[in-house]
Amino acid sequence: MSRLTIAPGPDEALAGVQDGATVLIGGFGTAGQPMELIDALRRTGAQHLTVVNNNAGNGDRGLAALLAGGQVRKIICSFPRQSDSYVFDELYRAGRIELEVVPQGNLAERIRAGGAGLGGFYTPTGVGTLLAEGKEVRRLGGRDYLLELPITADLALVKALRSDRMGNLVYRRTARNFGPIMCTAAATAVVQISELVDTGAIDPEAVVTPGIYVDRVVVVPDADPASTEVTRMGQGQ
Amino acid sequence: MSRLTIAPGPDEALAGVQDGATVLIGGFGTAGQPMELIDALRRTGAQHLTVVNNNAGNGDRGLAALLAGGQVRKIICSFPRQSDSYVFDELYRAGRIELEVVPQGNLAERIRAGGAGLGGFYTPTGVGTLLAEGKEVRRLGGRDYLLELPITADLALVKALRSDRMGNLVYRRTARNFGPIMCTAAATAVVQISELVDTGAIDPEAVVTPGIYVDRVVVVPDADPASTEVTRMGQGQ
Amino acid sequence: MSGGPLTREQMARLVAEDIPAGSYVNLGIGQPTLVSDYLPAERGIVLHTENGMLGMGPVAVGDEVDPDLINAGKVPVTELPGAAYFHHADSFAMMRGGHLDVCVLGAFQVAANGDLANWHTGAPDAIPAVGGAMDLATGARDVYVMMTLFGKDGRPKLVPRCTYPLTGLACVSRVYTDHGVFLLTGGEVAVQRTFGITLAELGRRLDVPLTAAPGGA
Amino acid sequence: MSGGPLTREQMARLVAEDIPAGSYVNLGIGQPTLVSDYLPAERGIVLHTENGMLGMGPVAVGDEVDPDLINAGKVPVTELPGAAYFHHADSFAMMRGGHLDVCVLGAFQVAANGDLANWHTGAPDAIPAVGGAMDLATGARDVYVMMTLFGKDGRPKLVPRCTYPLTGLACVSRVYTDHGVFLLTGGEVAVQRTFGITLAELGRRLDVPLTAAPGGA
Repeated sequence: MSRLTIAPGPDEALAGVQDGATVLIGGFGTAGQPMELIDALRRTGAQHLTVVNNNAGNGDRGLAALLAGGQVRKIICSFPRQSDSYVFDELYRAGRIELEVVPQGNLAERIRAGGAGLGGFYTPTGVGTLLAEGKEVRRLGGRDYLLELPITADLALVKALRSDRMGNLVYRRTARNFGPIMCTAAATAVVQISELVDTGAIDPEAVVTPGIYVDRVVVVPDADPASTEVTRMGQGQ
Repeated sequence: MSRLTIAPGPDEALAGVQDGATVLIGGFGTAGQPMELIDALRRTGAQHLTVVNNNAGNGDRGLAALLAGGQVRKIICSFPRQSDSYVFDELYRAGRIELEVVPQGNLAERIRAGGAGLGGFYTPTGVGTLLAEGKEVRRLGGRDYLLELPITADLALVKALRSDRMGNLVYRRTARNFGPIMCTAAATAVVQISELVDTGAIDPEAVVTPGIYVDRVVVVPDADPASTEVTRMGQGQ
Repeated sequence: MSGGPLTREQMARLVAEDIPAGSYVNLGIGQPTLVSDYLPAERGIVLHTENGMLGMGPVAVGDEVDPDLINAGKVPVTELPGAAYFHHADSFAMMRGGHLDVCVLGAFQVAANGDLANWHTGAPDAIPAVGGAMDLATGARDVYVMMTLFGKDGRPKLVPRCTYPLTGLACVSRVYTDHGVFLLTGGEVAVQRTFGITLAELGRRLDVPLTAAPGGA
Repeated sequence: MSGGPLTREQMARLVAEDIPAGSYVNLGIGQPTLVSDYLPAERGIVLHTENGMLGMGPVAVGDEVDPDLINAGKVPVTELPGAAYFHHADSFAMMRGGHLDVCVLGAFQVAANGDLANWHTGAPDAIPAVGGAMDLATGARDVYVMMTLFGKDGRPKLVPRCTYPLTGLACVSRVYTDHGVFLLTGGEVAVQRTFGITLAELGRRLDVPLTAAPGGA
């Protein structure tokens, strides 16, 4: 890991993204979604991306806009279908995007395994279901498990609350979600933060992501109000 | 998990320990070592225990005293041999205790896997060494890995700094070490704390062990000075 | 036996009453989240949401709404004293590791042996989307299902074998429905209570052998 | 070429100079921890200790001693601004996942192909104790070894094949010794510098084919 780069803006933070990259994108719904970084990824024009996210985009903005631009070849997620996932739905039905559906806990554990240097792990989740197709089943200690393989990536795009100048991060409430594990599993982790603080200003006991996992941060002071709009009725996982 | 029990003393906290139990004991050296709980475990008189700890006891107190009393059948650890591990050394050379040596990171990951409900995992650590003997080797993604199996236990003895009345824990500095993962991997997790605080007094962003993993706490206000004695010259891992 | 089939609020109340005090509980998404309305604070039940939180409080209203504090259904919620936040891998480790006492899920079908189908209709053009359903079904110690006993087409949803794609194998222990509560053990289905229907009538309408639970039905 | 073999302090300084600025580094236990004395703050090198900390400072003295703040060798240390604490599984995930740039270890033997033996003498009555040695050898991106080139019995410790039990396979990239610095690449051993000994003499005393590193020796 190189020393932390503090990028002047989202576009500079995404310098060097290559066609064909695998990109982990944090967030669960809009909480923790690095909207400005996703927009910057779109502006790079990078093609043939593989995106890992819990969902497959909502409405017309953010990940949905990236998909709409035809930049994503494949998406790995747990819950693509939502009330307003029409951009993805249309691409999928037209056969223009590849989909790998992974149970949410297996998805999280695969990302953790990628960051932790493991070759794979045996999980009970999914045994005997459609999502076990093509996977090795193994009986260990009297119970059946599936072999799941790690996910690593070229890039992670994550949103956190605050970083110090060494890249130590804290998050806010359930916006933490996939951020910490995604930072560990990418060759380059780019984090948009609300606030940059001096080194020493974050309690070492409360650091959630140590700076070793963070390559670039960019301050995005106040999110566009529309990007923090939340669904009041809920729309699935 | 049942609701938290706040035990009046270490002996009450260890009520119900059975012969043959597997016990995870936190601590790395004396940091995070739950000395008073280990002493209480000794006083239960439970026999044929399997103990999981990073080391195999130092000097005459704590884990060493438990070993000296002949209560431990087997120890799973990463670094039994230390300058003052004479109690263990003698038992081992006399063939009176079984030893399973596990690289420290594999030990930690096996405990985490136990708490996380995984059936096993593939690790690169130890491939091609004496400690790979008897273990499955598997090539995944062009690299060799060993299959390691989870460790779960009947009991965990852990030391933390502070608990609220729901069992949410914070630790202190490097005394955190094995505590958080051990709490997750035991049917009953017993934690000695310096301080019990009201629920709501610990920042939800800074909780290290959520109360769901903690069954009993006991306040041990000030450690016996001798138990916090530290080695100034170091003595191996 | 009550006068008629239960409303979903009545079902939620019934589920809530059966959750042991002090339990750690996940209420999935949608209908089962109604259960939280019937869990008084003094029972010390702690709610988990798989997007990284224990100690979830009621749905947020008005100024309480915080886009960074949502449940698994993406509905804004609140935080109770003693809450804790954690990342997704830790949250699902908690679930998979058997640390949640109870989860309550909706279902398309439940089989007599406890198999659960609640993620996929099996329609060939459906876009598969599983979320945390399989993790919950596999991980929680007790899986309660809350559903109507019959579909809109009148066909029973408690069945000898699921025809929809499975979510988890032999994982459901209790089924709360508008017409009755069913206890599932080792392939046997015991009727604990009925609502607006007799045990005999249930026996005729379900294709599953039923017994009366001790002290029940 | 210097005047004579290096002291261990001189070796430590040499290692320190070769660690790139901004690196995350683990110094193992014992002798390699001397390297920290030669890492000035302005180089921005962050020390990891596998018992759960990044941002480790110098050894604690006097009132700084805190029994809850120790390094992997169980020596009391200090905390620098920007430090972070984490549990053992996270600490070794960091190591195993290849996030540490460099670790510096002692050794009994290093083989020409980078195999490392530093945990076990192979003596039949020795009690095996591995600690974090295998994890470090396997996990760090670059493994530097710091050792005397010859044992007390005069036998070389840089060898064609390790005779002691291995810690890790083909993991060492640089060997810092009192008599020279060796770069290991694909089975080749290049001598970067020598101290108080000629390359020819080294060639006679070691049972390993040596080349002179470009610009070195």
